[in-house]
Amino acid sequence: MRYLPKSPSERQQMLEAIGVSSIDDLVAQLPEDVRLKNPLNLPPGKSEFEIVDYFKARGAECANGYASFLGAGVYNHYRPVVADVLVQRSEFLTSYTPYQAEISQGHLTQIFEFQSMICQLTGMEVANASMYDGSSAVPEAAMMAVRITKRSQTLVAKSVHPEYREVLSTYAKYQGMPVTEFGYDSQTGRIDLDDLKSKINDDTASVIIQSPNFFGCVEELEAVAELAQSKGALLIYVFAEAVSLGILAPPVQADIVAGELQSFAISPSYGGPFAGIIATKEKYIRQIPGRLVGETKDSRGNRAFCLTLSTREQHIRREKATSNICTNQALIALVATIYLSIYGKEGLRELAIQNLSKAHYLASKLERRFEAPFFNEFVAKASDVAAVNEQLLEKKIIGGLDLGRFYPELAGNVLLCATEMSKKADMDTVIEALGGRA
Amino acid sequence: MRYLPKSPSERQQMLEAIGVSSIDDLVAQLPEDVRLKNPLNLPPGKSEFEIVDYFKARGAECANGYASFLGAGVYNHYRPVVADVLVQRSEFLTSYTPYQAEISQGHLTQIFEFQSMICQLTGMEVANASMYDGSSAVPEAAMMAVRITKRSQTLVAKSVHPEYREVLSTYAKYQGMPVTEFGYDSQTGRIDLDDLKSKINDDTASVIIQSPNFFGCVEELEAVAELAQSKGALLIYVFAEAVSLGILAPPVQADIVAGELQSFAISPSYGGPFAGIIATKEKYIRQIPGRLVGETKDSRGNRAFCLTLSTREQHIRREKATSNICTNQALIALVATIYLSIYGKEGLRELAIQNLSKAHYLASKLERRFEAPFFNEFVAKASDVAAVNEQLLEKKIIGGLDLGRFYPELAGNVLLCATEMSKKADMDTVIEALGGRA
Amino acid sequence: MIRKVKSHPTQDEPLLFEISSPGKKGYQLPDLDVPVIDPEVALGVSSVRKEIEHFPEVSEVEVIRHFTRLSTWNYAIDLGLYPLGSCTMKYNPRVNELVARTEGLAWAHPYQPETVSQGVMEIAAALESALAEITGMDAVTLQPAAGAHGEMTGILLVRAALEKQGNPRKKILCPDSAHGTNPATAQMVGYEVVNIKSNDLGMVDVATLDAAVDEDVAALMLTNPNTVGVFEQDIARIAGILHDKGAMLYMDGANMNALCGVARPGDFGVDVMHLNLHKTFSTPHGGGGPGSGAVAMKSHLEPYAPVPRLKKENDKWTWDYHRPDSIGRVRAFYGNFGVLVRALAYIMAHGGPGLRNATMDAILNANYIRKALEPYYELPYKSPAMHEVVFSDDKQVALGVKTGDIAKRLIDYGFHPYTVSFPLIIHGALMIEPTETESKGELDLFIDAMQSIAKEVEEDSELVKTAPHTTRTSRVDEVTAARKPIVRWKP
Amino acid sequence: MIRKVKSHPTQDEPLLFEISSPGKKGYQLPDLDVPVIDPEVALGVSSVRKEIEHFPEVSEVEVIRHFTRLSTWNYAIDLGLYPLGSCTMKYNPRVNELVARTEGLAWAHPYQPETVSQGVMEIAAALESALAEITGMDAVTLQPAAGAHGEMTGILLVRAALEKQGNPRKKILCPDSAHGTNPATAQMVGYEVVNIKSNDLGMVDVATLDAAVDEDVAALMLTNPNTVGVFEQDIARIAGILHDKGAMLYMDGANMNALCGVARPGDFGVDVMHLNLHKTFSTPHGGGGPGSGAVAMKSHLEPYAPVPRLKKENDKWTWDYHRPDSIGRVRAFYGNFGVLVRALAYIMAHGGPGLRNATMDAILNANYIRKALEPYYELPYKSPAMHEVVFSDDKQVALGVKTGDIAKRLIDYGFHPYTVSFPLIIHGALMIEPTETESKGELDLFIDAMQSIAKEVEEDSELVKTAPHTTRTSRVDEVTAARKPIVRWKP
Ligand SMILES: Cc1ncc(COP(=O)(O)O)c(C=O)c1O
Ligand SMILES: Cc1ncc(COP(=O)(O)O)c(C=O)c1O
Repeated sequence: MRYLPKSPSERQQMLEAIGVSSIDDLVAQLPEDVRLKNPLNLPPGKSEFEIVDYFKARGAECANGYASFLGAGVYNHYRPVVADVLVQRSEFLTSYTPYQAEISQGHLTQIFEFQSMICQLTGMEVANASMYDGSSAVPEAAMMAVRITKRSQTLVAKSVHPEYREVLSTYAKYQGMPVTEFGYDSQTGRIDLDDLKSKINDDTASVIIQSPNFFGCVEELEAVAELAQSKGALLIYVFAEAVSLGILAPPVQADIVAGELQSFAISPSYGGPFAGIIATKEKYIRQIPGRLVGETKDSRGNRAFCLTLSTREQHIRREKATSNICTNQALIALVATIYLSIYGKEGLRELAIQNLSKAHYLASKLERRFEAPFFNEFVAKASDVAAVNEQLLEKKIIGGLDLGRFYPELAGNVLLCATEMSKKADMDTVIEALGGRA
Repeated sequence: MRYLPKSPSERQQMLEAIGVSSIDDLVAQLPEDVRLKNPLNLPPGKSEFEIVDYFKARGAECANGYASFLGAGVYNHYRPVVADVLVQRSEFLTSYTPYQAEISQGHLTQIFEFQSMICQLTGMEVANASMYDGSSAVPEAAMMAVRITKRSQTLVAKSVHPEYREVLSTYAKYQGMPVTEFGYDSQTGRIDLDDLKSKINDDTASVIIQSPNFFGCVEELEAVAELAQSKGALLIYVFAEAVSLGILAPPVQADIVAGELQSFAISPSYGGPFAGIIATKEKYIRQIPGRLVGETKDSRGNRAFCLTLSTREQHIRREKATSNICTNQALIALVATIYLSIYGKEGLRELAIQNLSKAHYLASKLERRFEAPFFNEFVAKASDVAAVNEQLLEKKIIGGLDLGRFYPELAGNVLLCATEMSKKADMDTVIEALGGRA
Repeated sequence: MIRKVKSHPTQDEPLLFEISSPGKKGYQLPDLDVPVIDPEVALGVSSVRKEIEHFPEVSEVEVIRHFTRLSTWNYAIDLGLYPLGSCTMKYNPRVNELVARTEGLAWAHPYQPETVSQGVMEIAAALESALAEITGMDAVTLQPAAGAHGEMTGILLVRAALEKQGNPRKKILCPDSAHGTNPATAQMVGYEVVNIKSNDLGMVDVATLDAAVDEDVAALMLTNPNTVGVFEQDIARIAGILHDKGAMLYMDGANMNALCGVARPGDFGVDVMHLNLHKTFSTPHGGGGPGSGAVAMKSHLEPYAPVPRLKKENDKWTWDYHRPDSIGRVRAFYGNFGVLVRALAYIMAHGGPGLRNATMDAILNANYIRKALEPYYELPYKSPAMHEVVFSDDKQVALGVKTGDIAKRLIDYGFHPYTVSFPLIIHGALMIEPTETESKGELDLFIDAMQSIAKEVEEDSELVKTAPHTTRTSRVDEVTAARKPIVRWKP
Repeated sequence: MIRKVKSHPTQDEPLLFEISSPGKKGYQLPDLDVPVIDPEVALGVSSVRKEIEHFPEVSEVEVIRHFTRLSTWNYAIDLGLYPLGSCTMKYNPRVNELVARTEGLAWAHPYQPETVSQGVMEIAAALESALAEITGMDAVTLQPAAGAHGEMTGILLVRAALEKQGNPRKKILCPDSAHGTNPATAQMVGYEVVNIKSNDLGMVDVATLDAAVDEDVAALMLTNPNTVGVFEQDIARIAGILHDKGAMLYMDGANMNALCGVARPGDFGVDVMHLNLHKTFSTPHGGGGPGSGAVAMKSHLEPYAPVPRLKKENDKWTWDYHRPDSIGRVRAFYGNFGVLVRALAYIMAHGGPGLRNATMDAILNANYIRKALEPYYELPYKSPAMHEVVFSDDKQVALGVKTGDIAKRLIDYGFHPYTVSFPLIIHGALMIEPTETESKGELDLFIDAMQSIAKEVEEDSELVKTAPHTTRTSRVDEVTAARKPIVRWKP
C-alpha cells in the first residue's frame, strides 16, 4: 500500500530482529475472544484517481458557484491565495502542538503574533491560541466567569447565535451553572436592557451579549457594561462576524471576549473546521482556558517563544484544569494570522467598509424589521421566505435564513448578509424576488 | 501595490540616500525623445479576486471534464497529487538555475536522479537536464549528429510527429543541414525500409524515426539501426509517448534518443510547458546540448552535485556552443522525476499494460488502418471523421485526430488514443459513433 | 555520531509588527459597485473605531517570506519520524488536502438547503457507517471537534442515560495512567473523579476495580491499549464488573491505531468511545489542531446523541432535530466537516483489509524499536507492546540526565522527541510511538540515535543536559516565560 | 557579523535508488474495466522489455520526504533576495499558480476543437496585445520556449525578410558585452558573428559601429539596458546607422524590467526583440525553467512570424496556418501556454500605471545598492545605473580574493550570490540585480553583508576564499566533476 513504506523483505528482517516468526504473533497477546475473526466489512482500498473522482462527484451534488446571501455565523469572504498556499507548507501542515520549543519556533512565533493581533482587534490584553469555534468559546468564557466571580448564574441574550446558546446550555447543564436568557427589543433588535435589569442579581457571574448580534444589529456596550459591572458580574462580548472588528469600536468595556474567526479566510466547509478565541484582561490570565504562547529567551539569550502557564491545563491539572481542551484549531488560527497580515491595518478597515456598503445597498431597497444600526447583515420582512428562496435557488442564488427557524415569533422575516463578494447584479435579483423597491 | 514591499517613507529615505530628490530623476539619463510620454494603454491593476474570476471565466469557455481520445503528442494521463504539491514547494518553485552548487543541492540532486532514470528508461548512458520539448529536441539531436559525423544530411521518417518535422526543418534551414523525409509502409504503418535504403548515403549524418510513431505503430529497430550504422550514420530514436518506455524494449540500438516527457504528470496546458530530453552514449557526451549535472565532492569530502561540462554551453563557448539553449524546463523535469518515483519499476509496467489494454479494447471493435503492433494509439478508418467528432462533442467526448489534417493521403482515418483514464463506457460511445462492432 | 542531519543556514525573521511600515499593502479590493457608506453615519460615531492601533502593514511578498521563513524553524512529519507517544503522528496523505478543497464541499454553507447539500451529507453518512464498522459500535456522531470534546460528549451520553433511569450517579473512575483530558472531562460533566491504581503489568487491577465499582459509579474511562501501550488483558471482565453494577465502560479511543482491523471495542464490551480522527485517521493538525473527536456508541445510548442526526427520508439525506432525549448540541453546525472529508479519504485509500495492514505495521515498528532499545533504557512494564513503547529514564537519572534532556538531545540527531513524562505512572517516561508510516531506514536511524545518546549520557552527560546544540534556538527558558508571562507584542 | 541567518539542522537524504527496496509501492491503479492484454502477445516478445533495471521502488510517504528534504537544501526567492544579475529573480505571485491550474486551461489539449478552446485562445490574444503595447511593437508571437529560443526566432525573421529582399547577408554584430546566447543564436541561423567593442562608458561605440556596418550586416543584437545595466544613450543613432545600411536592430529584451512603462523599444527603432516572460513578467522557473521567449516585431516582419497565428474570424478566435512567408514552426503547438497564463495574470495585477511603478522601484533598489557599495567595490563604468549595477573585484583581487569567492561568502550571510564573471567585458564582475520586489530591510541586510565581506577580505581573506562555511555542502569541486564526469547513478 502506497502509505506503508515497507517491502516484504524489510518486514521479514524486522520480524527476525524482534524474534517472532510471523507478524500475527505480534497480536497474540490479545485474548482469543477479543480478536476480530473476519476482516472489516469495508470495500478494498481505492486508487487516488478513484478517491478524487468520488469527492468530485459529491461536490457536484452540492451548490457550486452559487451566489449566497447566507450569513448567520458563517460568512462568504474572499480567501487570499497565499493563505491557503502557506498553510500547506509541510512544516506547518504536518507538525503538531509545539511542546518542543526548539524545533517549533515557527508555530510558536506565529501563535504569538496571532495572540497579539487578536488583542489589538478586541482591545483585550490576553488572547489564547484558539478554541474549537465560537460556539464552544461561549460556554468556556461563561465557565471562566464562574471561576473568577465564584458565582453560578449566567445571563445570555436571546440575540446571541441560537446554536451558540444551545451549546452553552449543554456545557452548563451539569456544572451547577444555571443559564437564563434575556430578550431583545422588538423595535430596535438590540438587547432589552430592562429585561436584563430584572434578571441580573448577586449570583450573576456573567452577562453574555453578541455584537453584531444574530440579527446583525450592533449593540451598545456602555449601558450593559455598567449594569453588569455595577452588579459585580462580568460582561462577555461575543462576535461571530470577525470582519466587523475592522470598523467597530473594540469592546474594551467587556471583561471577556469570545469569538469565531471563520470570516478570516476560513472556508465555510459545511460548518468547520473554524477557530474560536477567548481574550480577556491581564488579571484573568490564569483563568483563561486553552493554550498560551509566551515570549522568553533561549540559553544563548536570543528571543524565543514557548507554550506557557500550562499549569492551567488538563495534562498538568487534570480534574482541576480550567478546561479539558487539548487539541485546538491551531492550523486554522494560522490561516487567520496570514489573512490578517495580508489585509493589515488599512485593508481590514477598507474590507469592513465594503461589507457595510454592500449590505446597506441591499437593505436600502428592502423593508427592515429592526431599527438598530447593522454591519453586513440585517433582517428584512418577507411575505413567504421559503417561496422566495425556492425562486432564487433556481437562479443559482442562495437566499437568506428564514428567521422562523430559530425565532418562531420572527417568522416571515429573513436574515440577509452581503459581503465584499456580493455582486450588485445578484443583490438586485434578491431585491426583486423580495419585492423590494428597485 | 501588493507586490511592491515599500512604504512611501521608505522610498523617500532611499532617494535621499542615493541623493536624488524625486524617483523620476533616476531615469533622467534616458534621452528625452526615448522616454515614454503617456502611460501604457492597459487597464489599471486588478484585485486577486478579479484575476481569479477572469481566468475561471476563460476556463469555462473551454472543454471542462470532457473525456478525450486525442493523443498525437499530448497524452491524457492521471497526475498524482504529490507531484503537483511538491513542485510548488517554494524552494523548488522560486529558485533558478543551480549555478551556485552549495545552496542548490536540492535541484542538483534531483536532476542527477532525473538523468539517471532517463538513462534507465532509454538504455542510454547520458541524459541531459532537459530540452524545451520533444519537437525542439529533435533538431538538436540532428545537429548533434552532424557535429559527430561531420556529415550534413538528415533523413527523417514521415511517421515522426508532423510538427516535430516542421520544427526540424525550421532549425535546419540555415545550418547547411538538408533534411529529407522517407516514407511509411501503407500496409503496416511502419517506416518504409526500401525508401530509406534508396535515400541514405555517405553524407547522411542521422536517420530519425519515432516509436511508437505518429500512427501509434511500434517500429522495429534492428533493421534500421543496422542499415544506418552500416552507412556510418547515427540512428536517432524519438518518442512522444513516454509511458511507452514502461513496456517497450529500450532503444539500445539507437545512438541518440530524443523525447517528450509530457506523459509524466505534465498537464496538457494547451501544449506547454512540457519537457524534452536528449540521451546518448557516453562517448558523445561532449556533443550533447543543454545542461548536465555531475557527481563530485565538496571540500569536506561529502558527495555533492554540480552543473558540469559547461564548456559545451553558450555562456562559455558563445558562437561555438553545442546549442544556444540556456533556460530549459527544469521545473517540468522535476515533476517528471516525482512521477517516476511514485510509479517506480512495477508501476510503470502496470501503467503501460493498462494503456495497452484500454487501447486494444477500443481497437478490437474498430477497423484499423495499419497492421503493425501498437501501444495506446492507433489509426482507425472512419467514413466522416468531422461528423463523428461533432456528434461525440455533444456527448462531452473529444474524439480522435482527423489524420487528413497532416496526411492528405490518409483522409478518412482517425488517430485514436486510450489511456488508463479512458473509461469503457466512453470507449463504447466512441465505438458506436464510429459504427464499430459492439 | 549524527547521521541524520547537517547544519545549514536558516533565514531569520522579525515579528510582523517589526517589519511593518505605514502604507505598505498586501491586499487590493475590487472597486465597489454600490455607493460607499460612511461608517460614522451608518453606525454612529461612538460605535466606530478610529484605527487598529499598531496593527501590521506589510506587502504580499513579505507575508510569503515571513511565514515561509518561520515554517523552516519547525519540525514536521514530512521531514521525518515524529514519535510523539499517544499522538499517532503519521503521514498525512496529500490527496486528502486536495479533495477537502473540492469547491462544492469547501464552500458549502451549513444552512444552505438540503437539496443542494446531498453530497456533503452523504460524506458524513459514509464516514459514520465506516467508523461504526471499524469500532463495532452501533451509531456515531461526528459533532465533537476533538478528542477531549468527544470525551465530554460521551460522558454526557452516559449521564443522560443514567439520569433517564433515575440516577445520574456520582463518580467516574480513571486509571492513574489516564490522559489528563479524562479527569478534566469527568469534572466538566459534574462527576467526581476516582483514580484507580494500575497493577505492575501497567494494566487495570481487576480486584481494585471490583472494589471501587459501586452504585455511585457512572462509568470507567479506559484507554485501550492503555497509555503504556499494552492491551488490557482483562477487558472482558472489566466490562462485566461495570455492567453488573449498572455502570458503563467508556473507551478513550486515542490508541485505536493499535486496533483497527484487529479488534473492535464494540466486541469487547465498550458502551461508548471517542476516536481521534486527527490521529488514527491521519488528518493534519499542524500546531495543535484542528481535530475531530467522533463518538461511537451502542444503540442504548443513541437516543441521547447530539442533535441534529442524519436521517434518510425517501432516498434523500435530511437532518433530524426532533430528538427529545438528546443531550443537545456540543458544537454549532455539524462538526469539523473538512476534517471528516480527509478521514473518509484516508479510510477509502486503505480499505477494509488495508486498515489491518496499517495497524500491524504500526505494531511491528513499535516492537522493533522496543527490542533495539531495551538494552539501553529501562522498560518498566514488560507486558507485550502494541503500537507504542514506554521506557523510563531510571538508568539515566542515576547519571543526572532526565527524559527531558534525552528528548532535547534527540533534536540534535534530527528527530522530534518522543512524548516526555507521560503517562504519569511511569516516573520519567519516554513514550515512543513510531506509527506505521515509518520506513525501516528511518527507524534504524532513530534507534542509532537513541543508542548513541545512551552512550553520551555515560561519557558526557553535560552534552545531553545542555542540548540541543545545533538548532537556531537553543534550550528555551520556560520557567521565566511562566513567571512573568509576556503573551502579546507591545510597541 | 551575520545578521540574516542562523544554523539549524537540515535532514540528510540518500538518492532514491539508495532507499529503494523491491515491492515498495507509491502508486495504485484503478482496476481495469477491460480485458488485460499480454504485451508479448500484442507487441511481440522482442519489442517488450523484461524490466527497467535498478529503477527505484519507494512508497508515497518516502517520495514526499525525499523531495521535501531535498528542497530544504535550495535557496529561493521566497526565502530572500536573489540578486542574480540579468536574471531578474523577482517574487512569483502565488495567485498565478492557482489560475494556471484552472481545469479548463490546464487540461486543454492543443488539438481540441477551436469551438471548445476560445478561452485559451483569448488568453493568448490578450497577452499578445498587452506585450505589443508594453514594447511599442506591432505584433507578437508567443511560440518560443525561452529567451534563446526567442532570439533564434527573431533572427530567423530578420533572415527571412532579407532573403525575401534578395540577400540574407552574412554577418550579425554583437557587442562584446552580449550574453552568450546572442552569438550562439546568430551561428544557429547561419550567420557569422562579429564582436563590437564597447566604449569606456560600457556602451556601444557609435564610431566603431558605424565602421562595422556594411551591406553584409544583417543585424545588430543589442541588449538595452545593456548587460552592464546602462541605457544605450545613442540608441536612436545606432538604429539609424543600421537602417541606413538596410540592416536591422534586434533587441535582447532580457532587461525589459528596466523599461516597462518608462520607454518602449518600438519607439526607439527596434525592429524585433524577445522578452523573457520568466524574468520581467515573473513566471517561476525553479531549477532553470520553464520560460517563454515571446518575440515582438514591427509590422514589416510580421509576415514571416511562425505559424500558426491567432486570427479573429466572425468574432471567434481561430489559428491561421496559411502564411506563405512564415519561417515555419519553432516549436510544436503554441508555446509554453501555462507560462503565458502566469505572465498575463502578472500584467493584470499591475495594470498600466502599475508596471511603471514596478520598474521605478527596480531602478531605485539597484541605485540604492550602488550608492552604498561604491566605496567598497570598484565600479568600472560610472554611467548611471538602471535596474542592475555591475562592480568588479579589482580592489579584492589585489588581496587574492575573486568575485567567485565573495559570492560564496555571501552564502554564509544568508543570500544567494549575484551573477559572477558576467558580462565578460568586466574582469571579475559582480553583477547585482535586486528587482523591485525587495524591501528596504532586505536590501540593508544585503548591503551590510557586502560591506562586511569587503572588510573580511582585508582582515581575513582566507575566510572568504574558503567560503561557504555554514552550508550543509561546503565548496564544491567543479573541476573534478568536469574532468571525469559522473552523470548518472550506477548500482
Ligand atoms: C490518550 C489520549 N486521550 C485523549 C486525548 C485528547 O484528544 P484531543 O487532543 O484530540 O482533545 C489525547 C491526545 O492528546 C490522548 O493522547
Ligand atoms: C541578457 C540575456 N539574454 C538572453 C538570455 C537567455 O534567455 P533564456 O535563458 O530564457 O534562454 C538571458 C538569460 O539567461 C540573458 O540574461
